[in-house]
Amino acid sequence: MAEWFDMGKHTWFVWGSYGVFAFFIVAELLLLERRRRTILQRLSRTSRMNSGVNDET
Amino acid sequence: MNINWFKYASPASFYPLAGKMIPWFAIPAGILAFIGLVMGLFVLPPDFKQGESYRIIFIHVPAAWMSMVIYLAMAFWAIVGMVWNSRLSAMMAIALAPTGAMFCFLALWTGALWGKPTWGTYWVWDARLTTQLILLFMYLGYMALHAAIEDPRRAARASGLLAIVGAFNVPIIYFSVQWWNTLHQGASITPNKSEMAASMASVMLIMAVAAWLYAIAVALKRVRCEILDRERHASWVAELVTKTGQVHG
Amino acid sequence: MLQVSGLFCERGDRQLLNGLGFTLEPGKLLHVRGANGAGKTSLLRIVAGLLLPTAGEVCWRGKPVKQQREEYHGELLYLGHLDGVKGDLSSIENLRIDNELLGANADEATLVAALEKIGLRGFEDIFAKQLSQGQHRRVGLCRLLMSQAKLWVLDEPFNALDVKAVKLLASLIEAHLERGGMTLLTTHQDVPLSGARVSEITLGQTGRR
Amino acid sequence: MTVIFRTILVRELTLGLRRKADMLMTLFFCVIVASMFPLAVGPETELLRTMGPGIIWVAALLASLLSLERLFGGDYADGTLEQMVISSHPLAMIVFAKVVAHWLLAGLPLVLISPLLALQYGLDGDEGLILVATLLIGTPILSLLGAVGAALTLGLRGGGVLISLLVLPLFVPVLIFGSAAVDDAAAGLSIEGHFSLLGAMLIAALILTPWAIASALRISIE
Repeated sequence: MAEWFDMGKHTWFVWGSYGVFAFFIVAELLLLERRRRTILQRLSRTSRMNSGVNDET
Repeated sequence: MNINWFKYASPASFYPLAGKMIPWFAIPAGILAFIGLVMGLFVLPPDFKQGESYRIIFIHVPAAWMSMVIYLAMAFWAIVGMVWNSRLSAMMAIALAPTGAMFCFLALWTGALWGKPTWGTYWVWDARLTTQLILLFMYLGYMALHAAIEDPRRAARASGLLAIVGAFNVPIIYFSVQWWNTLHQGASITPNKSEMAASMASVMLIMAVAAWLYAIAVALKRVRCEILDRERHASWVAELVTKTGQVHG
Repeated sequence: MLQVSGLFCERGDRQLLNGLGFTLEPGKLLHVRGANGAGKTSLLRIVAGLLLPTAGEVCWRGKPVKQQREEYHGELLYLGHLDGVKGDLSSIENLRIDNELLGANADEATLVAALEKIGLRGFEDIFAKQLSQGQHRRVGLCRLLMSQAKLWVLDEPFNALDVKAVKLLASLIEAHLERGGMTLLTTHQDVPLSGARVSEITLGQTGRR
Repeated sequence: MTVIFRTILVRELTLGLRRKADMLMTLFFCVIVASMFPLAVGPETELLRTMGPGIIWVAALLASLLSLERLFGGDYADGTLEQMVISSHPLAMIVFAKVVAHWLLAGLPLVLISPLLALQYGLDGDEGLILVATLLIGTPILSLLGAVGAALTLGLRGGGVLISLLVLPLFVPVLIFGSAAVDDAAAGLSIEGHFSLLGAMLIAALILTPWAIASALRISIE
């Protein structure tokens, strides 16, 4: 396994760039998913509130 | 296939369509990226001159291409949004911006890490890296303007106009920086001559297509968030939320 | 003749003017009523071409305004909440600029006469920023005396005016309607005009979906 | 058409001259910024000679950026901008007149002061002349492009910084060719190319930006 990661003297550079690249891609996807979830929660809360209001009047 | 585009121009009908399209872009992007990574990192032999560090090119060049392509796509959607006054295309432009900025930053980051072993310094005032830096400022300007305006419609139209003016200036900036600095030994992938080995070029292309599909998938996903955010008062959103309880997909 | 149909407008995330439509005949005045935030100002700004509606159409002489922007603006006079008077210029200098912008090509004498009629005789060369708020607003109102625009769109024209000025403004509007002009205005005071030409519309509650 | 241009130009110039302080402020800003660098990088004349054009250009660029916010801000606040937008004259012409006036008040003084700064940096006769010439062609482009940024950020808080973030990337080509012309002249290379490119950029800006500024204004006053 070790020799896969061994890029000679450039190990840090290669894995440095690939690592950061992967980190940003994953971070973007996670942030996007979190944003979607918060929007949906807010929407379902407001729709419950509205339906609640309609029942009373 | 002549889908009547205007039918899908309304956010309500585009939302489910975008939902269905996302997997069609996301899955191939994942597969291609995996193939490209395996070939690029492990299968291809080290380069005689640069050793292993040349492998960084497989993500540096696609990221650089994508940052340019996405900015032009943003300008395209801004123009469409302005000409047909369609809010959906304005949302598409905004949905693309963060991914474009990310690719721009990554191109700079990987460019610097690739520059150290090959040119000896992290930052080199070379024509393409400098243009990349200026493009990053344009992305930041675009997103800053969009964030500074409360009213979503004005924000979309103002940043759209900025994207159009910016896109008009990108070639001018590129050629003026290119003229200003002849340090860089010319683009390694130029349409006519390609110094690179065919195998390297093919891996690069695979990664580029993977990045392109990834960008579309993320943009579609983000545009769905924009639609939900902007149309939260519309009746179809309320139905959508109540009908499916917890909306998924 | 002004014709407005199917207007929708979004302010922030509130839906205003749900599908509003009306026509305004020559010689008529339309008084737009409604609580604060009902979209009165938005409606007037849409008619004036300052604000783009999310949907709907404004037609002037049967043609949509979008296609004849300069001709339409040539026949329009809009007074908003802001007086449109430059503080660093004197009253007469302000009028010269407005005269040019409105395309009224009135000569110097008419400008001086306008200032006199609006009650600012002797204030011609004083910087607008040294005038009182009421006087400052009157310099803006001089546009009504100079312009031959057919359509007047006035947003709260009566506020910050003393009784004499209100009477004067009412007589100007009266004369304008007499000449076959049209007026669209909002005001919280009641309109001191003869009932014959005045019609009203009331905008719905704020932000009803 | 030209009558409205003249009226607005005269209006802007009278307004500008009544507030001389603003005009002089941008001028002093440029002089101060240009005088800071020798303190920072040391007084060797040779070093200053090579860096001179670039520093003076950046100082001029920042100074014209500084004065952009006032281009539409005042009129937006007192409602005269609205009257301009709905006047029967084309908005692009009115806006063009305003930008020309802005250049006369903010850009031209920078050009006139630059020989002084050139001496400060030891640029001899013809190099200083070339610098002034590039500024003469370059500063109108800065005003035109800057006006687009000013129109887009009308009425926004933090407008000053935001304008610079939006507009500086667009200034890069002008900065490159403007400052390079003097260096290449010093090195004896031909500089027709620089001036023709700067001229081309000026013409393109003159033709295209008024439309962009007008539509940006229409968006911003909503």
